[in-house]
Amino acid sequence: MTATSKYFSGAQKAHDAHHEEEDPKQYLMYDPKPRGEMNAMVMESMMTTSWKFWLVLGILSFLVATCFFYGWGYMINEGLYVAGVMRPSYWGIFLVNTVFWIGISHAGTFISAILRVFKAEFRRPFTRAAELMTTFGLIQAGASIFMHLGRVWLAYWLFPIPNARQLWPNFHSPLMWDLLAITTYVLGSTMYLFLPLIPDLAMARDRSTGWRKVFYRILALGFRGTEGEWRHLTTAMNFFAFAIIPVMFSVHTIVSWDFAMAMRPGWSSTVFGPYFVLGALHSGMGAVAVVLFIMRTTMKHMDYFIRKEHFNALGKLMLIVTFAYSYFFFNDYIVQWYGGDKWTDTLLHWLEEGPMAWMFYQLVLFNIVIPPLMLWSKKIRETPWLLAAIGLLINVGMYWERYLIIPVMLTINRMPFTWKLYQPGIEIFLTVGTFSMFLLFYMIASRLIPLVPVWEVQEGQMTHTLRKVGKTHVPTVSEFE
Amino acid sequence: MTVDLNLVGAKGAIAEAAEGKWGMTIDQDICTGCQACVAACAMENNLSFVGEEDAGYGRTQHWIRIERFWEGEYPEVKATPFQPMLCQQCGHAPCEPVCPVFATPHSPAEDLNLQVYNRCVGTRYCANNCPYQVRSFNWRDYHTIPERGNMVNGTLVFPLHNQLNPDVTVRRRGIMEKCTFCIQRIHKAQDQAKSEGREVEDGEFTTACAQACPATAITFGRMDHPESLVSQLAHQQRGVKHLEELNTLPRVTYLKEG
Amino acid sequence: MPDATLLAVFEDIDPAADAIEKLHEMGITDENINVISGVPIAHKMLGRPHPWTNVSRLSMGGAIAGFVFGIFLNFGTPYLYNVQVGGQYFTPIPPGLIITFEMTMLFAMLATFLGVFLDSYFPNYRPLEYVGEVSDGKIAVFFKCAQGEVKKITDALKKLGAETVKPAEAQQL
Amino acid sequence: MSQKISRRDFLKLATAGAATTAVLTGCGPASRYITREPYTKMPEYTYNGLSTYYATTCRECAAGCGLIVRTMQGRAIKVEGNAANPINLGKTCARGQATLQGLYNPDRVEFPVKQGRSSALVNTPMNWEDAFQVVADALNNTNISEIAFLMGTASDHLFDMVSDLTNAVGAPAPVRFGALSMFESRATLSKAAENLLGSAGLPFFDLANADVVVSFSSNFLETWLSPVAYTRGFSRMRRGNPKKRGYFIQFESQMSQTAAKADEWIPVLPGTEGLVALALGRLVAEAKGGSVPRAFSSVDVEEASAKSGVSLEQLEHVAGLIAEAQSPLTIPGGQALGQSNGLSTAEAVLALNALTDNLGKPGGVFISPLSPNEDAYHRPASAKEMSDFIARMKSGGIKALFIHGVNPVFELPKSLGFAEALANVPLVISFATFPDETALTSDYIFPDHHGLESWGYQRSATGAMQSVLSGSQPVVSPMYDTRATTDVLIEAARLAGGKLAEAMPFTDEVDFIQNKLASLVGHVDGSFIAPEINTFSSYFQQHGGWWTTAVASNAPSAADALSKGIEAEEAEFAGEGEFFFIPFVSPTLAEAGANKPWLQELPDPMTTVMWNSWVAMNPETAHHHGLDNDDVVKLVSEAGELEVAVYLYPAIHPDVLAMPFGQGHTAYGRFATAQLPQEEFLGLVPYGGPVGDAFKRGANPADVLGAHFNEAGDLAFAGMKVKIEKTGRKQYLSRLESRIGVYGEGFPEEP
Repeated sequence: MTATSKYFSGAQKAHDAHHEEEDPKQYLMYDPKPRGEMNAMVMESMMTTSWKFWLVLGILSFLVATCFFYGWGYMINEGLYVAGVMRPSYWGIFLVNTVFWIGISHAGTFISAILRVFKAEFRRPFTRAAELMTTFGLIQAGASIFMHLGRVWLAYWLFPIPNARQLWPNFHSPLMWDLLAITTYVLGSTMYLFLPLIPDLAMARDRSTGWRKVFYRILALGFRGTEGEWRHLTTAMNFFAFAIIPVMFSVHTIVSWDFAMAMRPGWSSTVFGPYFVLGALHSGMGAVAVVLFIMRTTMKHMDYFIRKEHFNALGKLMLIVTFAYSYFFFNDYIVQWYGGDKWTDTLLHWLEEGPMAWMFYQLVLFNIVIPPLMLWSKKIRETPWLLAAIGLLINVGMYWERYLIIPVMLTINRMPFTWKLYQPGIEIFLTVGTFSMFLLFYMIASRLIPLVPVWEVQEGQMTHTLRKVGKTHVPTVSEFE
Repeated sequence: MTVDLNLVGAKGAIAEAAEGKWGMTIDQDICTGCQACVAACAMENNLSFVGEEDAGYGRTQHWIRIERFWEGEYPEVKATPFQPMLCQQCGHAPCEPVCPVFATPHSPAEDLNLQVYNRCVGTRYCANNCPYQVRSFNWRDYHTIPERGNMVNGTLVFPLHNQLNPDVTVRRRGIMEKCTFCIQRIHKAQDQAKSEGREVEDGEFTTACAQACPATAITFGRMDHPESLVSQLAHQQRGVKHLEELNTLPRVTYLKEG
Repeated sequence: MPDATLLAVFEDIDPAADAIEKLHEMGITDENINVISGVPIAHKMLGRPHPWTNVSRLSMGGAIAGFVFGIFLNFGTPYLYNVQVGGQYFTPIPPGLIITFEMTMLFAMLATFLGVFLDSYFPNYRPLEYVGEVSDGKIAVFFKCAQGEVKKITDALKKLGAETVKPAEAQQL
Repeated sequence: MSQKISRRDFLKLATAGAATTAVLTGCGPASRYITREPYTKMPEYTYNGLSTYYATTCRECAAGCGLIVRTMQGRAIKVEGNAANPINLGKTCARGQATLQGLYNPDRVEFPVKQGRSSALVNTPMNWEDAFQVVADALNNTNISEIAFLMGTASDHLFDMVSDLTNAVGAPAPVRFGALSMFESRATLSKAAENLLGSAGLPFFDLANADVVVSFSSNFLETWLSPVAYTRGFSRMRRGNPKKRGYFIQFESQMSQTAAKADEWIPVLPGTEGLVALALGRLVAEAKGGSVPRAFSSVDVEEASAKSGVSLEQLEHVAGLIAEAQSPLTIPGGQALGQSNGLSTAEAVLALNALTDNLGKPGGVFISPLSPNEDAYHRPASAKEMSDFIARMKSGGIKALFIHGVNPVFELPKSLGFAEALANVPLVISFATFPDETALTSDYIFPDHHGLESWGYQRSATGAMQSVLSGSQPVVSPMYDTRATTDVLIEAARLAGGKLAEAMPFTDEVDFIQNKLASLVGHVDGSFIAPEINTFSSYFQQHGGWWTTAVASNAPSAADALSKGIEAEEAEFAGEGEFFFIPFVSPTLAEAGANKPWLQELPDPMTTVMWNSWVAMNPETAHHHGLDNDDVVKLVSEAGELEVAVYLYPAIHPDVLAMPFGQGHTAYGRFATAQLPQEEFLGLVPYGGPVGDAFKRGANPADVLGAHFNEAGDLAFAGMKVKIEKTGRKQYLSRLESRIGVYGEGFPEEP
C-alpha cells in the first residue's frame, strides 16, 4: 500500500466511522433512555428553580400587577381617552395585540395537531410546549379584545345568552363570528392540551409528595393506564387532532374578515383570509423557536429532549411558511396596487412614503427577506440561538404588519378632511402587561406541569428501530395499533 | 322560477329606489360656513365639548362638521365650497350590520339610521365602517369633568347642565353617537299629529341645523312627498350625493355651485 | 369461583403477552384480566379483545347538537326580536354557515372531552389496584382467580418472566 | 302703576294676538306681576314635558336679532330665531345659539362684591342695599361733570335711562363703545354717508336684490353690522332669483370667510382699496359712455393698477361686470375703512354706487331708518372719541366711572392706555355679568342679569328696511343674586334724592320701559296695534318687539354724490416692518364669545382652528423666513408685541399677516383663559376664573395696535406695519381639518 492510499483509506475509514456512530445518536428516537430515567429527568427539570427564576418571576408579576391590572382599571375608570384611539383610527394597538396573540396561538395547534395527523415523529418532545403557547396566547388575545371595548363592563351582552332585554346578538356582525370562533378555539385547544397531559400528571403523581402530590392527584383524575382509559384517550386525541385544524384555520380567517368585510380602502381584500392564516403560522413558528431555545437553555435536562434535529425540522417548517407567507403578501399588495383605486393608491403611497414607512420596510425585511436567506443552511437551522433570533425578528415583523393594517391603514379613509395619525397612549403599558402575563403564565406552567410528554416520547422510541440494510443502518418506524 | 334574493341575504335586494322618508338638502352655493348649524346642533343634542387638546387630536364631538379644501396656488387659490358633513342616514348603512349588539339598527318606521345609546358597548366598528366618518365616540365623561363645575360648599355643581335638553339622552363614556336628524323633534311632531289624527306635514318642524342656518342652505323635510320643498330641491340638476358608488343610498343631497 | 386478585408486573411486552396467553390456557377469561401500562399498547399485541369506547359516538352526538344550536342562533334568534340592519335580510345564509360550523365544532369537541370522562369514570379518587412502576414503563397484568390456583399461576407467570406476582391491593392513588 | 295685569289676562291677550301661536307671552318666571293661583292651575312653564317659548332679544352683539327661547320647567333649553323679527326672520348665528352658555356659564359674578381692584374676583358678598348706597353716594358726592358712564354698543333701554339721568343733572352723556363697532368703522361709514348722501346714519346695502356685488374687504358674512341679515341677503342674492344667480366679487388682501364665498377673490395691497374703487368708477363711467364725473376724474387707472397690484385686465373685467349689471352694488367695510385713508375709501365706494345709480333703489344703498322712539342716530363712540375719553380719565377729569356691557381693558388697543388711565379714576363701578378684565380692575362689581334674565328693548341700528325695536323679557328667573342695572340706578337715584330722584320717578325698570314705549301706543303702521300701554307692552313681549310694517328706510339723495372730487391719498402705515398687519374679528368668537366653551370649540370657518388664536401667513413667505405651521413668532409693532403661532394660509397676500381678534383673555372665566388653577375648582375661589398672563389663551391683536385714526376718527387698525421674530418654540394649534388630507403633510412633495 502506498502512503497516499493509506492516507485516503484511513480518511475514508474515519469518515465512515463518524457516520456510523454520530448519525443515530443525533436523533432522540435512536438514543433511548429507560422510561424511569426520563421520568426522573422531567420531574427534576420541573422541581429545580434558581434565584434567577424567582427574580424574573417577581419582575413579571410586578409588571402584570401594574401595567396590566392597574393600567386597565385606570382606563376603565377614566374612559378610553387615556389611550391613543381617535377619529379616524377608532381601532388601535388593542386589536393589534389581539391579532398578534391569536397568531402566536396558531403554532401550538399546528405543530401538535397537523404533525400528529401526519405522524411527524420529531414533534413528540415539544408538542406540549407549543400547546401551552396556544392556550396562554389566546388568554392574552381575549383580554386585549375586552380592553378595546368602550364599556367592557357590559361585555357579556356580546354572548348569545338569554337576557332580560330579550335581545340576541347580531349575527350579521363579523365581530360576532369572531367571538364564537375564538371561544371555540380557546375551549378546544385547552381540552386538547389537557387530554394528553393526563398520563404525565399520573406519572408526576406517582413521583411527588406534599402539595404537589395533592395537586397532581386531583388533576390526574385517578388515571391508571388501563386498556380502556388508553383507548378512550387516544380516540379522543385523534378526533381532536382532526377537529382542531379546521377550527384553527377558521379562527384566523374570521379575524381577517373583521377587516376584510369593512368598506375601507386597503381592508376589503379577498385574500386576507389565507394571508392572515399564513401570517399567524409565520409568527407562531418563530415564537416556538424562541420558546424552545429558552426552555433548552434555562431548564435542566432539556438538551436531551430538545435537540438539533428539532431545531432543524422547525427551521424547515419556518422556511416553508415564509415562502407561503411571501406569496400571499405579494398577492395582496399587487392586487391592491394594480386595481388603481384612488383611495387605495393614496393608502399604498401613505404606507411606502408616509411617516410609518420605516415600519413597512422592516416588515418586508424581517418577514420576507431575512428568513429565506438564513434558513436554507442546515448549520444555521441547527444553531438554536440563531433560529431563535430569526424567530424573534419574524415576530417583530409580524407585529409591525398588524400595526400597519390597523391604526396606520385606518388613517386613510374616503374623507380626507378627517385624516389623522394615530399615537399610542396607555396602550403601550397594557401591551407590556399582556406580554408579561404571557411569560408569567408560561414560567409558572413550566414548573407545575411536565413540559415534555414523556409517554409520547417513550411511545416514539418504542416504535423506532435501526434496521441493517446491506452495509448501513436505516431508521424505520413501526406503526402501533 | 324566480329566486327570492332575500332568502340568500343578497345585499341590495331591498328595493333601492326608496328615497327614504326624511331627507335633507344642503346648498353649498349659499352655505357660508358660519358654523351656526354646528352650534345649534350642539345646543339641541347635548353634545359635549372636549377641550383644546382632544379637539386637536381628532376627538371632537361635532355631529356636523364643515369641510373646506384648497385649490390652486396664490393668487389663483380658491377655497372649495363649504361642505357640511353629517350622518347621511344611509338606506344601506355600512355601520348597521357590523354592530354585534344591534346598537345601530335601521328604523323601518322612519327609515332612519338609529343609534341606541344604552345598547352600545363601544366596539367602534360602526365608526370604522362609516365611509363618511361622521360618528363620534365618547372618549370620556366630558359632561362631568370636575374642572367644569364649581365647588359650592363641598359639592360640585355644573351650571352648564341646566341647558341640557330633556328630550335627548346625555351620553356617558364609552359609547358611540351621531346625528339623528333630530329624531326627538320628529317624534314630538308625530305625537302632535297623532293627537290631531293626521299625518306629519312637511315643514311642520325642522332640524336644529336647518332651523338655525342664516343662509337657509339646509332644508329638511319629507322626501316621500314629491311636492315637498326638500324633494323638489333634491331632484334639481345640481343635486349630488356623496360616495353614491358605495350603494349606501344616502338621504342627504348636496347642491353644487353654478 | 374467583376470589383472589393477583397482579403480575412485566418488564416488556412479549412476556406480558405470553402470560396473558398462559392465563387463557389456565381458564381465566378476558373479563377477569386487565392490563395497566405507561404507554398505550394496542390490544392485538397482547392478544386482548378490542376494548369498547363510546367517545366517537358521543362526538358525533355533540356535533349534531352543535349544528342544531348554530342553526337556532342564526335562523331562530332573529325572529325572537327582529331588527333590520344595513338593508340585509334578517337571516342571511353566509353568516349562518360560519355560525353553524363553529357551533358544530365546539359542541363536538366538548362532547368528546366529556366522553373521555364518562367512559373512563373520571374523576375517580377511590382506591384502585395499581402499582407505581407502571408509569416507569412496566406492564402490569392483574386478574382474578380462584384462591386455590394462586400458587400455580404465580409459578407459571414467574417462569414466563414476571418480575413480581403478588396479590393486588387497592391503594389510594 | 295704577293697575297690574295678571297672568290670566296675559294669556287672554296672548290668544287674542295669536300672531305667533307657539309663543306664549307673559312676564315669565321673573314677572313683577305674579298673582296667586291655586295649585291646580300650574303656571304654564311648569307643566311636565311641555315647553314654554319666550320671545326676547339676542344680546351677543348689537344687531338686535329676535330670539325665541324654549324653556322647560324654568330652564332655558334652546335658542331659536324669532321668525317675526325683520332683522333675522327666525335665523340665528352661532353666537346667538351659544348665548345659553353665557347664561349658565360657571364663571358668573353671582352677587355684588367690593372688588377693590384685586386681581382675582373677590368672593365676599355685599348686600344690595349697601350697593345702592354706594351708587347713590357716587352720584351725589361726585361733581356732576366728573361722572362718566361707559356702555356697550347697543342702543337699548339702559342707554336711554342713563341718557335721561345725565340730561336731567347735566352730566356728560354716556359713551357707548365696543370692539365690534371699532372694527366696523361705524363712524367712517356714517361720516361718508353724511358727506356724500347728505344724511348721517348707517348705510344699508340691499344685497338681496343686487345681481353683481363688489365688496371692498367688507366681511358682512362674519360679524359686520348685522351678519344674520346680510347672510340672508347674500343667500337671496345667490339663489333668490331662480333665473339669475347673483355674482359676487371681493377685493381683500386676505381671503376672509366672506371672500371665500365670492366668485372672484382679488387680492389687493392694503390701503389701496379706495384707489381701486375710483379706478373702477372711471372705467365704469367710460364703459357707460358719457363724461367721467368729478369724483373719479382725478384717478389714473394704470397707476391705480400698479399700486394696488390688481391687473388692468381684472379692473376692466370687474368694471365691465358692473357696467352691464342691472343692479350692481358695491360695499365698503372691514380693513379698507380701518386705514388712515379709510374715509376717502368709503366715499369712493359710495360714489361708485351713486355712479351706478342704485341709491334708494332695490339692490342698492339705503340709509338705515331710525328706530322707533329714537330722536336721532346716536352712533357708538369712535376710537378717537375713546382716546379723548381716556385723556379725561388720565387728567383726573373723571372721578366716578360706571362701566356696563363693555370690556375696554381687553377690547381697546393697549396703546390707548385705558388700563393705566383707570388707575387715575378714584371710583370705578362695574355692572359686568362676567368677571372680565375691566370688572376685576374696578372698585365694585354690581352684576347685571344675563340678557336672558332681563327686561328691556334694543334698537337695531341696521339690517332691515323697517325700523325695528326688539323687545327683551326674562325667559328664566335670575340664576344668582344679580340686579338689573336699571333697577340699581332707579334705587340709587331715589336714595340720592334731589334732581336725580326727580329724573327717576319710576317704581322699577318695567315701569320705566313702559314709559318709554308709551309713545308707540296707537302707532298705526306698527306690527301690532294696542289701545293702551299695558296691552301694548304685553304684545311687545309676545311678539318680541315692535316694528313698522312699511319700508322706513329713507332713500339717500344722489344729488351731490358725484360732484365732490375724491382724492385717493396714500395710506400711511405706522411703524417699520415688512408686513402689513390685518386684525379681523373672529367670526365665531367676536368680541365677547371667548368664555362660551362651545364657541371656543367651533372651528374657525377658514382655518378650522379651535380654542386658540393664530397669525395667518402666506406659505411662500413662511418658507422664505424658515417658518412652518405652529411655529410661535413674536409680532413686534411700534405699539407693542405679542406671541402667536403661525398658520400657513394659502390665500393671503405675501406681505400681509392676518390675525383674529377675540382670544388672548387674561381673565373672563375658565374657558376664555387657558387653564384652571387647582384652587379654583377646589372651591377656594368659587368663581371668576384664573387671572393673569400665565393663563392667557391665545393672543390679543389689540396689544400691537397703535393709536392712529382716520379722518372720521375711527381706529386705523389695519394701518400697522409689524416685523416678526422667531421664538423657536412651537405651539400645536388644534385644527379640525386634517393636516395630511388637506395639505399633504406627512406625504412627500409630489414632483
